Amino acid sequence: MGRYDSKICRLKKTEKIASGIFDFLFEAPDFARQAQPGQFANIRLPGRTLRRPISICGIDREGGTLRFVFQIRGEGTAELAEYKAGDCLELLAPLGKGFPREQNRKTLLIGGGIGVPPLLGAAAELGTAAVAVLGFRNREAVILEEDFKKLGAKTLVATDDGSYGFHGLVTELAAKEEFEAVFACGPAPMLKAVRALAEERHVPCFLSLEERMACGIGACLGCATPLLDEEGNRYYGHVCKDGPVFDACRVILE
Amino acid sequence: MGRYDSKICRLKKTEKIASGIFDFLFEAPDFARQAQPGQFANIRLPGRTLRRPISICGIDREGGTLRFVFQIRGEGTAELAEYKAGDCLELLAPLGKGFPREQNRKTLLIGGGIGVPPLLGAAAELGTAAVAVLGFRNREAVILEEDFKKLGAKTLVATDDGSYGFHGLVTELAAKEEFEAVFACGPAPMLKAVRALAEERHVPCFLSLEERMACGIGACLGCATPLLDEEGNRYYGHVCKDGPVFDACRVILE
Amino acid sequence: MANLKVTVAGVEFENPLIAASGTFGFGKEYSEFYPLSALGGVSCKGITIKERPGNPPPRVTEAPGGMLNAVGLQNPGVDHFIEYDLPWLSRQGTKIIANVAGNAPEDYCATVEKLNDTCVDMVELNISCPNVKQGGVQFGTTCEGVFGITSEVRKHCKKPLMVKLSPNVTDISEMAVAAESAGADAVSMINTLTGMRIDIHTKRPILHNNTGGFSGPALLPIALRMVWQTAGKIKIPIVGLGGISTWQDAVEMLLAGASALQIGTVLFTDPYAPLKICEGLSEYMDKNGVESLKELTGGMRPW
Amino acid sequence: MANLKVTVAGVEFENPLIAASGTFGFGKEYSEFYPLSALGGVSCKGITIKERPGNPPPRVTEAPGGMLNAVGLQNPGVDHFIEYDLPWLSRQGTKIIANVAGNAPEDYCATVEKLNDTCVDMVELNISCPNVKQGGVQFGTTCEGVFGITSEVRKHCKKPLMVKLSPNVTDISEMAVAAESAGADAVSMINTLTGMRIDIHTKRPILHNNTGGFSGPALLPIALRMVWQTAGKIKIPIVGLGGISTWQDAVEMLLAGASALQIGTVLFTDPYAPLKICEGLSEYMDKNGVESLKELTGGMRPW
Ligand SMILES: Cc1cc2nc3c(=O)[nH]c(=O)nc-3n(C[C@H](O)[C@H](O)[C@H](O)COP(=O)(O)OP(=O)(O)OC[C@H]3O[C@@H](n4cnc5c(N)ncnc54)[C@H](O)[C@@H]3O)c2cc1C
Ligand SMILES: Cc1cc2nc3c(=O)[nH]c(=O)nc-3n(C[C@H](O)[C@H](O)[C@H](O)COP(=O)(O)OP(=O)(O)OC[C@H]3O[C@@H](n4cnc5c(N)ncnc54)[C@H](O)[C@@H]3O)c2cc1C
Ligand SMILES: Cc1cc2nc3c(=O)[nH]c(=O)nc-3n(C[C@H](O)[C@H](O)[C@H](O)COP(=O)(O)O)c2cc1C
Ligand SMILES: Cc1cc2nc3c(=O)[nH]c(=O)nc-3n(C[C@H](O)[C@H](O)[C@H](O)COP(=O)(O)O)c2cc1C
Ligand code: FES
Ligand code: FES
Repeated sequence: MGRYDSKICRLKKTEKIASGIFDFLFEAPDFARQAQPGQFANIRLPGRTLRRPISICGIDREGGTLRFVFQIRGEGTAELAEYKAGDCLELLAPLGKGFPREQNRKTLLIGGGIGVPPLLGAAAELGTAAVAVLGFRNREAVILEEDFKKLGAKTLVATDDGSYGFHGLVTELAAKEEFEAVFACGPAPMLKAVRALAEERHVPCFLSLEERMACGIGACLGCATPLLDEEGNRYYGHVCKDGPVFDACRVILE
Repeated sequence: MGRYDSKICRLKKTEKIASGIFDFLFEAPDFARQAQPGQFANIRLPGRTLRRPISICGIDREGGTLRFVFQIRGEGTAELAEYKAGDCLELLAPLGKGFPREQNRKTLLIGGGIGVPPLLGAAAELGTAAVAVLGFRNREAVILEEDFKKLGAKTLVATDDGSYGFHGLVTELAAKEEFEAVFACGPAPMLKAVRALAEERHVPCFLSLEERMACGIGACLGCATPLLDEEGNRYYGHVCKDGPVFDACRVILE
Repeated sequence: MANLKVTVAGVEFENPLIAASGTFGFGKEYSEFYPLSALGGVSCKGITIKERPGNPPPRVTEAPGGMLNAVGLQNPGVDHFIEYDLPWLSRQGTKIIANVAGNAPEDYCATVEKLNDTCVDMVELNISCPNVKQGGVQFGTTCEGVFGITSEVRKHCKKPLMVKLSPNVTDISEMAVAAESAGADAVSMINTLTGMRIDIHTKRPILHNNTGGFSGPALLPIALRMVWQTAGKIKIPIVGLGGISTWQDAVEMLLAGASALQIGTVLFTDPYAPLKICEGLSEYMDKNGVESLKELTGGMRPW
Repeated sequence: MANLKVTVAGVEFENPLIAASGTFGFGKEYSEFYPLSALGGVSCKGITIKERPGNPPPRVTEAPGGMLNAVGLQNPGVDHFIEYDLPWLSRQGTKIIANVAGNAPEDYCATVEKLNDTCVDMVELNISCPNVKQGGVQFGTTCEGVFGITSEVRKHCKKPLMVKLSPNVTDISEMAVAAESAGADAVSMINTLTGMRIDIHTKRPILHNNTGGFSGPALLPIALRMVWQTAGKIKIPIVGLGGISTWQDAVEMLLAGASALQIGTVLFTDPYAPLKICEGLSEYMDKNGVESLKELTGGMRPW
């Protein structure tokens, strides 16, 4: 197998973990061996032209499984949610560049909503070096809190309506913490605030971005995202190949 | 409900009864109440634009079920074959004009291959007045023989290679029988020979035809088939509305 | 429930959903599912001056994202339509659009003249049917052709006149401009894209006419682009069609610039689609405080 | 295994499957799946005289039966291509087609001149890319435009020259005739059909370019019709593309009149599609006693 491949994988477990949010475990030993936290898979849906990119949320190298947590956001993800344990789907994986892998730095993992799952893989590597600050709409929308805790991360939850944990923005909650690096995933306004926080603290910051994709491997140039090069000139990079995780100081958030 | 309707029906039982041939039983009480032998249903397949027409093979009015036996002949029927008991599909039924319903005449039911299932409903009404002559490629392809027998029909089987029953054409085998009417379904060359046989015997003959369909109800004029009117002029009738069962003397077989 | 009324060329439709010509016959078959008053209108199967037998079968087949048809304008002729089909249809409480086709300008003119004194609400000029070997298509693919046939028919037609445009052209907006300047009251767009499928066993085209018109969901992006491209160039209203299958598709079509909608192929997939689309539109309007569909027409903001 | 070789404009391809321009980059990414020698050839991402940034995102989206793209010819420019991309690609054992685009005839001519002394096997003139606002599309939609640009480029091009035709025209066969009479060695057809989708929440087109090119399975019937319609009118070979996804589709395209094939969008659905199509073609040939694919080209018998 090259750096990535497309293979039919069997679903080992599927679970609905919140309203419209699903947790899928695939048997995928080859992919699990190669995958890195922050990478993603391109999932083929029968009858559909384009695959759906979903971040790898958990990697079990011994168990030979990959975990994905996704939200129904349109027709494709609604179809995906219909699959059950025992069914097979074709995955193109592992794709893209994940989070940097220096285990010793105290790292803030900061995610909003369906931006939370991509951070879990990083938490697994960081162990107690991770501070996970997770934001959700309300109590019902909270996912993966226990998973982060089990991995050793200091785990804090914020909700928009205060129905659980801290009442307010994740960035407000995170501002009370100490950290030497930041990994973030979530909606653009959140990412902007996270980047500002990291700049304030003078710590490196990495953001996981989304863009509509076709090939998923860097061939079609479909998933362009504006970036700054070393001299500060604007150019188009590609989320599937150059990302989805980017150094925050290179990213142009619009 | 009007003369027909489109409803989601649950599959009660599915079975593979020969290589590439499937037997589906749907819970469809309203349709079962109205359906006549020789009519068909237009089955919707998720993600597909056109429904697939399949003849009603059995009608259980008390049990509230409709039975269909179909063969994989392309992508749509291959998808259909994947469905299992408990799954739901949308049926537009009952459609078209079935076989005439005079129970007292000794009637030859003559079918070839996947042309056999549409005749079973007529056998149920005819009871011992039916003589079923069923043709198949070989022993492995034989279907529904026991079903015809159970309904009281004198049941004879012919195979092309002689591996079961009579070695030869169904029409050769049927020529040995006595009958006052003929109902037939199968490939065009067989239908031609059947019509010739009926003409020889001076008995009425009804053929069930196939044509590619869109609406299934007579609105789109998609399923045209050339017919002769009472004065012998050629015109286009429509298999879904004027048929699928036609008086053989009106049909132009090409 | 929101107000779904729309007005096109002076004709008021109870809702924007009109059954597309050729997919709904003269309405009888679909009235088994629901009263036809559930539809804003019905565009009848294309009618010609004389009865036409249509093409030999096969006439339809599926293709990814849609289907091909080459029915070839089978119809009983305008006299039969007026005598036998129209009376029933006119009692169903829906607006009636007579889709008119022909081989020569004289045919079109004679047909619309016969319709002048009927209760038909609107005439839709089918100058774009790609299935008739002579005539038909040629009127629809040049500006001169569109202008010529439209102005001829205009002289004879007392009903509101809508011209149905073919997508098989380099610039459909030019055809719309030609129709407008020839006196059309509205345009409907788009008709089918000409396509073909081949049986690899017999090595023959699947359709007996060799080619056929592609319709269905995959047509939507093409239709949206064409409607948008045209909406900026004409003042008369556009009735948008081509691949509309869901209420979301319907909203897109309105936003692109359509004042009313037609739906065809989706009826084969789901005869109840128009009811579902109306319901979805109505909920969307309520949720978004849209009081009249007019507010949506052309509401797309390009980048 | 049957002999899958085909020759187009003097270039011999090991098999008829060529990756379509813009869907395969310069080959590196797909070489993770299989050696590129598994393909007959690769048509590279459209190259221009200078580097181009391409359009702002979103650039792609799904649509029923296919997808829309508005990449906008992002490419590193011909010099970079020759220096950095071509050397690796030329060692992969597959034929290389340079797809050339531009805003003005001078750009095209300068670009093909730079390619003359490289190992590129063929030049494909992209006069049909619908995404570049100026230039590009205008060459491809009139006979004069096609003739003009093709004959200009012909003067400067020492490689076999293939012209890629746009389906967004009234009669594509006229464009093919114009390309042939201007000296093209082959035509490839079809490029994408221009379409649009709208986000009903933001009321903005989904693609930042407003419109984009529709590609994928639903394009096949249109492409087959156009290839068939063109095959009878020109003597130079046709490379057929548009929606080919299965070996059956490939056979249809050959029967319609294509001498070789390109596949694009299906690679996104299944990167292994070309291998599966080759296998299927080979089995079909064995089963039907077809010794050379040439026997299939144009083998369709119309009704
Ligand atoms: C690198 C990456 C990682 C992702 N990880 C996750 C994850 O872990 N969990 C999760 O729930 N979602 C994730 N997403 C978002 C997910 O891909 C989209 O929600 C999904 O593609 C929507 O498909 P749909 O058919 O339901 O929506 P539709 O809107 O019907 O899709 C139409 C088209 O647009 C594309 N599209 C729509 N929204 C997005 C989007 N936000 N990002 C990319 N493509 C989009 C679809 O893929 C499809 O091609 C990720 C996206 C990217 C790019
Ligand atoms: C009135 C009627 C009753 C039928 N009853 C039965 C039955 O009881 N059992 C059974 O196995 N088959 C029956 N058929 C045939 C069945 O409809 C086709 O085999 C089926 O439509 C093929 O679909 P596909 O997607 O597998 O094939 P594809 O070739 O992939 O289909 C492509 C398109 O052509 C149409 N098509 C292809 N072959 C036929 C055909 N022979 N008849 C009609 N449409 C076709 C399909 O519906 C589809 O729209 C009947 C057909 C008709 C018209
Ligand atoms: C079976 C069939 C028959 C058609 N007949 C006609 C016709 O007689 N006159 C006409 O103007 N359009 C005809 N059309 C085109 C449709 O009215 C419509 O323009 C086209 O199908 C696109 O819309 P859709 O994708 O919603 O079906 C026909 C379409 C189909 C599928
Ligand atoms: C993402 C994408 C980018 C494309 N870029 C180009 C290009 O640069 N030059 C070109 O001639 N065609 C380009 N095309 C068109 C394809 O080469 C091809 O003509 C079209 O996609 C139809 O084939 P398909 O249905 O097999 O994809 C592009 C298509 C896609 C999907
Ligand atoms: S999706 Fe093709 S380059 Fe990123
Ligand atoms: S399928 Fe529409 S008329 Fe028969």
